[in-house]
Amino acid sequence: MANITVDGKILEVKEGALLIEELLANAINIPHFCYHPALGKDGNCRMCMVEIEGQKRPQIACDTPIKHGMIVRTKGANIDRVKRSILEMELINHPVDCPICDQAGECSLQNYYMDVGLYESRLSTPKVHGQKHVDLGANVVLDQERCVLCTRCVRFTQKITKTHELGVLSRADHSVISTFPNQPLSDPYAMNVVDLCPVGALTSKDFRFHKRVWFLASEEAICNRCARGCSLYVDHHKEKYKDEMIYRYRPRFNALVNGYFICDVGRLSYHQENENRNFHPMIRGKESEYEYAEGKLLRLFKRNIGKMLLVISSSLSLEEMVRIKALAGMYDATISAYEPNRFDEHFGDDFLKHQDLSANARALPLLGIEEHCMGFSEGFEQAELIVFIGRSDIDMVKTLAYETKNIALLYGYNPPFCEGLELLLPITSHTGRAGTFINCDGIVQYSNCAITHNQGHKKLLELLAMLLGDTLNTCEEVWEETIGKLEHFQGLEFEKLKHTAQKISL
Amino acid sequence: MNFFLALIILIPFISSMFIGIAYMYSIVKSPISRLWFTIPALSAPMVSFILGLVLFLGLHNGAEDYVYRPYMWLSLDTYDIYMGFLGDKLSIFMVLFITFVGWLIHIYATAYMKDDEGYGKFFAYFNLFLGSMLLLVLADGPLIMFIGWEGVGLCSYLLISYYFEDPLNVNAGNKAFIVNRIGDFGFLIGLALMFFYCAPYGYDYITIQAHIDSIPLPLLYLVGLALFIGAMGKSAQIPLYVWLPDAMAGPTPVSALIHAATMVTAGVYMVARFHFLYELIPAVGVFIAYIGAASALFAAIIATKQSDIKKILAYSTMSQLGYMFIAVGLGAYSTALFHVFTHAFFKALLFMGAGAVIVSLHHEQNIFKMGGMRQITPLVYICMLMATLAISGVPPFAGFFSKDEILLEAFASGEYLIWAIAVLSAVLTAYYMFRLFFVVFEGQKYHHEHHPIDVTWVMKAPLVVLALGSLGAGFLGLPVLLGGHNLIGEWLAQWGVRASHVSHETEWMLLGLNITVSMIGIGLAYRKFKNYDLSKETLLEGVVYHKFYIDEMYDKFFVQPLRRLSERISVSVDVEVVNAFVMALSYGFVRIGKVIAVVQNANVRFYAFVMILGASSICAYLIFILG
Amino acid sequence: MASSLFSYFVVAMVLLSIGLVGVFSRKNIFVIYMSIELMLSAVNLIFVALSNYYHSMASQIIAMMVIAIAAAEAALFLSLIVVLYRRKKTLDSDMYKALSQKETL
Amino acid sequence: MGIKIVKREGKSFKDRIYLPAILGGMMTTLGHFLRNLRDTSNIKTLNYPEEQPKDITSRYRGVHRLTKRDDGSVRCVACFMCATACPAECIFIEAQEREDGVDEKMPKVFTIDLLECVFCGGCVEACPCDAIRMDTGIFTFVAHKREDFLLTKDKLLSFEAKKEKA
Amino acid sequence: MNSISISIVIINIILALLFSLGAAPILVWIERRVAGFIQDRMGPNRCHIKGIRLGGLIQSFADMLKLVFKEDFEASGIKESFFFSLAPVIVFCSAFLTFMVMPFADNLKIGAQVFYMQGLPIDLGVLWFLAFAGLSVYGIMLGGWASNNKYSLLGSIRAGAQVISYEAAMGLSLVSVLITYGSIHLVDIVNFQGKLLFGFIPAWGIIIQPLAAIIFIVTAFAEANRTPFDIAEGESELVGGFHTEYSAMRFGLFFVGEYVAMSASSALIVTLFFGGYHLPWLNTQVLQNHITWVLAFIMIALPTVSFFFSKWMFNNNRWLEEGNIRNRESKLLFKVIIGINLLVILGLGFWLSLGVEEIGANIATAVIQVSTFAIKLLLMNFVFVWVRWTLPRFRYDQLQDLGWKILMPLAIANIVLTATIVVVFGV
Amino acid sequence: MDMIFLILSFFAIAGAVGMVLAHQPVHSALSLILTIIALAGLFALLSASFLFMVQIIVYAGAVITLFIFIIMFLNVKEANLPKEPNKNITIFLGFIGLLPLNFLILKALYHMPSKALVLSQNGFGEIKSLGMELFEKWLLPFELISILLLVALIGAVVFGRKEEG
Repeated sequence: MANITVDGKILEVKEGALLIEELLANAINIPHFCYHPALGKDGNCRMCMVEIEGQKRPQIACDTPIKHGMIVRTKGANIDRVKRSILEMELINHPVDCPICDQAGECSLQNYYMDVGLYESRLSTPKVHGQKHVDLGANVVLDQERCVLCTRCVRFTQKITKTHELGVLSRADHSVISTFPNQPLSDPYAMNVVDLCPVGALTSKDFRFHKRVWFLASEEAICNRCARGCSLYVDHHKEKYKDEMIYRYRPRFNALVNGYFICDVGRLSYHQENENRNFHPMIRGKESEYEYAEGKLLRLFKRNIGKMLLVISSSLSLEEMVRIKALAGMYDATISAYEPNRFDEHFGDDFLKHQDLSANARALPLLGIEEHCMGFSEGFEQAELIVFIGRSDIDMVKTLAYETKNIALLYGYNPPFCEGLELLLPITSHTGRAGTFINCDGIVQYSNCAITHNQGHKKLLELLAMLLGDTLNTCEEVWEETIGKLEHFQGLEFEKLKHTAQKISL
Repeated sequence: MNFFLALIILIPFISSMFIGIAYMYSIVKSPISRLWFTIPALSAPMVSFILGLVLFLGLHNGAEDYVYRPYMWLSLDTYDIYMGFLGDKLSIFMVLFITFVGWLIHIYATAYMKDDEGYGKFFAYFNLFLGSMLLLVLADGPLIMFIGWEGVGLCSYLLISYYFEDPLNVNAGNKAFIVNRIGDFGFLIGLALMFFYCAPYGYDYITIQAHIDSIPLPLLYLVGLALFIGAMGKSAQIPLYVWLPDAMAGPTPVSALIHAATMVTAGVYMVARFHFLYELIPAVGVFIAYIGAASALFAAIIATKQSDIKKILAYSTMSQLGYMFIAVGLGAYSTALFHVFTHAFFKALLFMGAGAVIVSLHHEQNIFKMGGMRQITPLVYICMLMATLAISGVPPFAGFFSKDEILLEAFASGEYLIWAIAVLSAVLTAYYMFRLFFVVFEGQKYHHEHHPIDVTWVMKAPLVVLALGSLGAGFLGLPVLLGGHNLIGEWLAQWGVRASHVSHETEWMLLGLNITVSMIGIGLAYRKFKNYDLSKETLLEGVVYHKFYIDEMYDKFFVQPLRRLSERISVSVDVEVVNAFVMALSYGFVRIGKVIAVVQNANVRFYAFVMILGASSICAYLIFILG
Repeated sequence: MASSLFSYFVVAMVLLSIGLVGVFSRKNIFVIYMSIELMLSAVNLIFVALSNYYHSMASQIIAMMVIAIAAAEAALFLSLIVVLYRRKKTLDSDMYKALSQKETL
Repeated sequence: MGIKIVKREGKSFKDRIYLPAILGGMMTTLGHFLRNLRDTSNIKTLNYPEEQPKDITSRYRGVHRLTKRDDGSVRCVACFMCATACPAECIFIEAQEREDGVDEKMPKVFTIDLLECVFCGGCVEACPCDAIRMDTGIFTFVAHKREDFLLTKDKLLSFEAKKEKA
Repeated sequence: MNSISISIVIINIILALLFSLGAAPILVWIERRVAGFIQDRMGPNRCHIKGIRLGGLIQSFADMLKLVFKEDFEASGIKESFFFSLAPVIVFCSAFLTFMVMPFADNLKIGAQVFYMQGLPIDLGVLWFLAFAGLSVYGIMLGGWASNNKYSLLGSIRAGAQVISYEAAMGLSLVSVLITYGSIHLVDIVNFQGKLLFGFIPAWGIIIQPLAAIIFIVTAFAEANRTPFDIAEGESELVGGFHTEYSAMRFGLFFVGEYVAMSASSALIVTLFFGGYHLPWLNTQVLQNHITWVLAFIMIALPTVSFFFSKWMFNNNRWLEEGNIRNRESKLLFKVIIGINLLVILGLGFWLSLGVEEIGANIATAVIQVSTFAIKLLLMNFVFVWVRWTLPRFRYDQLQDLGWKILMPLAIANIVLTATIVVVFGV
Repeated sequence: MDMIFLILSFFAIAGAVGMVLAHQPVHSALSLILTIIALAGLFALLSASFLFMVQIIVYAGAVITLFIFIIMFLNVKEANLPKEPNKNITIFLGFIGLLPLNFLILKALYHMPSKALVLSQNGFGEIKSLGMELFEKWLLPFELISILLLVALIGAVVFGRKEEG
């Protein structure tokens, strides 16, 4: 450990680490473009200048190892002048088209200009123009004019994906980022460069012009596309007179699970939360009122005590699973989480994508829920009512004995068909409710409820509470009542878990 | 004047209560001047002493024994037990020095405790202690005495664990109390046996003495032994001595009071009080003497290797008590009481001197961290020197005469083994006392950690008085041999002196021997403790240092097995047998209750409904009847 | 003769019975209270009828005092209900069992 | 020193019983009433449909309009600044990619809900492109249906600035 | 039951209807015009029938017509349709019933028969007013509750609390008044006020019991839910309060009910504190004895008043466009006034020349007293309107403070004071 | 007379039944008003005019208003009302249970001397006589009632104040 003085404040930091790391770790604002914790230093942007006592000139913080007793200044007239000069340099050829730039609102350049720039332009020569709209492939669009050439994107393809698709072309003020001829950006993590880009040079075709970022509210959640369960931010907004919509997923840093990145498939999986949603309860193919359908569900359960099979999705949250188990106990039903299409070998890779597509399958054995075909078949034989919860692969029932069984479906999305269903009751989708999930490595994560739709459909937990006749409507209550008392979750504190992922032994 | 007896006891009690209330007031309401505590605390023993003196003079002028029975205490079927006080020569003698020495200790304590927050509390206990001891001494019967006996035990417990913030002190208090309980158990058995036989006639000493024959002889042995067990507990004899060293946990004035004037002498007094009983069973007396001798030697040996100044003094007390029991056991009660008397002076002085040293060294108790105290507290040095000389049996100090008399008694009784042990103990006594003395007052200064201060005159004045007492008290019992009259012996003639049949030559010889023995001890101490090195410690010395591992043995052979047994019982028997039975019962009741509780559902509407139904049924019945 | 004393008694008895039934058959604390008020009114009717019958003002005065007491009772009862409802969030009188069980209000 | 002692008003008995103040107020209103009852000609009321207001200035904030570029296309680039600044949230914009090469971005939908608008002028202040103005001088906007109060992009583009009277 | 008594009863009922129901449109008109003039506006003046505007009075009738014929719809959120419809009826009926016991004139003696000049000849007097004024709040509460709308519910809750609070103060202020008058019968009360104090001051309640008068007037404002106590409506906070969801004639009933309640309150105030149907210094006895002179005075006074009124009318009753049909109105009205004058003067002169008998004197007295009462009522209503357009609305806590902490103690103190004076001086 | 009595009794009983049966407390309270007003009418029929007014002023005007006020103030949602699935059954059972009681009492009363109760003449039931009786013979109870009201007032205030902390 070493003690350094930053702006008169003494910090205890690691000796030999990069200065910028420790400054950022201590929440000291230090402008930077090219440095990124996942990509390391590069030292080309010169934005992170600090004054170090004993050095003649200001130094870049991202390439300065820490020594004991260093005295660092990040503010002051001198350093502001330096920063302002560098910004002026960066902005010489910048088009300053913030009104139409997607990055406006989360743009480093904009922020730094607001912090230290604020000068009148002294430029009289015409700006060097580049191409405004270069399609790099894989949903990424490049605006060469706005680029500050920090090369984060280039280093991403070199260090992280190792696909080496991007490079810097030309010299001096004509330098641009570019792909190689006939080799578009195509790797499955390509859209991370949009997040990496500190300015509006790289934008996502998927998000481009859909919403200004300052309207968006972020909620911490996790991806349920595969068993990895990457942490992400759900950026959503409820426009006036319209329903709440998700506009994008952004990776959320989580050292245990995904680091700084997520895959493109997961990133784009928000579309299913916006589209393909079903809000209308149906009873025997006819639309119905929600309250009535709820009552119908309760009646169905009460009428079929001991003759029920609950087919649950293994992507349900831990709380829901626990409650469903209690429900099965109460109504003497069989549970099965058998899913024939759970694994997809082609999907998995060795970075973030996992071949198991179920978000919470690790919880099944913990709770003792049957997930094999055998159990399903046995339950199926005895059951008269088959309730699908959170999944819609009712085809497999259809092929077996569609006519003789009643099927109820609690599902957040459009089911493949509705005819012949005894009951179809919409529930909130993945982002519409909170829950805890265990990922493929046994890491428990909490996902917040991000969006609330206008339609009055309920959360699955609320429905379950109604069926169980108690009031455990929220995750907190379920944890307090049941999960917290389970053997595997003894040491976990729910309040802590809400903010930090924790590993448990499986 | 008979009611003076009651006054002597009541005054400390009342003052204790007053101080206690004043102390409560000072805590709950607002702090009040310390004089509210000091004045009653000091005046109570003084008034008692004066009253005692008046009674003493009365007795001296040939009055009858005072008996004062204010009211009937218990009326058990046919036995009436009075609250009665007896003021004969023995008890008044005890009262005198208890109150006098106690008063000095009180004065000393006002200075010693002056910085303590619980000043008032302390003196409330202190006066209570004194009162209890006076009750013990002045009681006219065993039952009243037992009240005082237990009161003394209680106060010792309170005072030993006075600094109750430290669990060690509380443990020490507990230990004293529990060990005393064991002794008290024996004492109670003895009392009960006596009561069984003597109560029909009355249960005071005089009646018991008159009707002692009604107890069968074998039982008499049992009674004697049982009572002696009580004395063992109170007076710290083998094997019930273990509490005494630990009792040093209390403030030093407490130690002084316990050791000099009050508690530990209770055993001796009790045996002397029941002299008529023990005279009938001389074998028990010899047994007592042997126990006493063993205690004397044992304690003396332990004391040679202790480093805590107060513990050394505690063991010396035990050793001296051993002497007293030698005398008592051999029937020389007056001799024993003479030693009690002299011992009160020099032991109080020793403790208070030690206390002064401790105070001046900011509560350092290890003698090896003292040294060179002579320059700092010269007066204390002189007083301590006199006390040390007295306890070592150097003429003309008080201890010499009493100890000499005991040795004489032992020699004369023919129990030469006891005598030999006593002499050996005397050597050791002189040795360890001077060891303490040299280490503390001579030698290297070892207090660079502290800045020693001289103590105040309030502390010194009692020391001086006691020093004079240690010097002069012996002359009250100056043997005939040396041209004295043995005033104490005469005063307590009723409690007989048996050593008159030894020839003068023998007496002289023994006297010389005693002086020689003391000198040897002093010499040894002087030689050894000029340059003492703690590291050279042999195995035996280690054993001695650890007090022969007696505490550990107690722990190993009594405490642990008992604890294991109770644990086993609590686990198996209690849970599986007792609990099962109880649980089965309760389970049954609960089941029945649950069935019945259906109607007690706290639903007022239901109650109303049932009520209406009842009314309706009655109405229906009426309609049915009336047609 | 429908409006005889007896017929007034019949009406009063019916009202009283309805009140009684209301007290022990309804859970809603409001309805219970209203049933009590109903019983008071029924008794008032008897008083007034007897007043007319005996041509005595005394029973009318008693009826008036009953009304006054009912008003006082209303004030207390309603403030009690408000307090209870604030704490328990229910009007179910069966839930107000704090005195019978180990539970706080 | 620098302390100025201000007399507390409203604490005197006269103030506390309110009645004098109330009566005073009532006298005032009665005075107005009687004056106007005696002679109605003092009243300044405009008989609106028959009489029109004559004092609408150029800075009067009327109904909005969208300005055009020289080539007649919409000047707005859908930067959402007006929607962000709007306190009544009555501006609804959807952006789209602009294909004609003039700029990158343009509004697909630009709607102002006049029923919600408070005519504060915040949008005009916020616009970085001078694309929205409130200089039409229209102070009444009458319609029969709620939908008619939604000014669409086309309608906003069709308004012209009020001509200043020379 | 002879024809005279039947006709008197019918006349009474017609008068009561006229004063309550019939007054409503006029009150609405007064309210709007007074508001306009107070605020330097015109108020309604456009509506006309063939050019006849009557200073905008026609607007009220047009509004009434509109309310009657408007589509009467219920919002879909309203679950309690029955109570929703019942609420305005309760308000209207209780307000109307309240008015029924007001005496319009002294007991009319025709031959041997004595007739109460009240809509309902019940001698419960003040108590009746208290009872039904209290009931009207049910309408408001029920309406607000049945609307299933939080504004309405809030309004009705406020109304409930307000009425309960102010009814206490009102009842207590009445007690001292009743002690003074020694009766609860309104006719007795009015006749008491017909006396003279010290021989020259009319013994009106406002003079004898000023404190009770002030308290009662204030609480009457509150009971009638008029500004500054109209927090139940509170349009600036609660949109429309209890009647937010109402439209058409159901709203109309609320509307009319409010004015009837106001009228009833005015009537009671007039009866209790402003001498009721008595002209000052001219009580029933005096009038009956000097009826000839009174009639003669009227014959002279009426043309004089008409002259000044016409002059004022020609001054102010103009429409801005020349030649508009509305500009002919003044001339027409002038003709009508002249006609009425002629009729009255001729009729009276004829009657006087025939000689006035006792029955005639009694009837004439009654007519004069009814007119007096009507004028006093109108003036009191004007005060209600006047206060409304002068004072702002109370904040709710201030309102309760005023009711419980000021008016109630004052009323109690007044009772004690009055009782003491009555007991000591034996008045 | 009889007709009026019958109509008023019918309304009184109907209101009471409605009160017991209604699920919503507001409905109950409104039904109770019907009963109260019908009872007031019966009082008037028994020529107790002051009680008639008092019944309307105090009961209908104040107590039930307060009641409805509190009901609305609490604004209990339908879902929060107590669930009473067996309400009608218990009410029916209660009536069955009460039948013997009523029957017995009415049987006893039947033997009372029967006499038509009519509107009395010569001032019986007037407010004045009631007041004289009240303030001459019943003064102490009257004062006690006033103290009771005061106590109730204070009690209500103490209960109803905001919980501290």
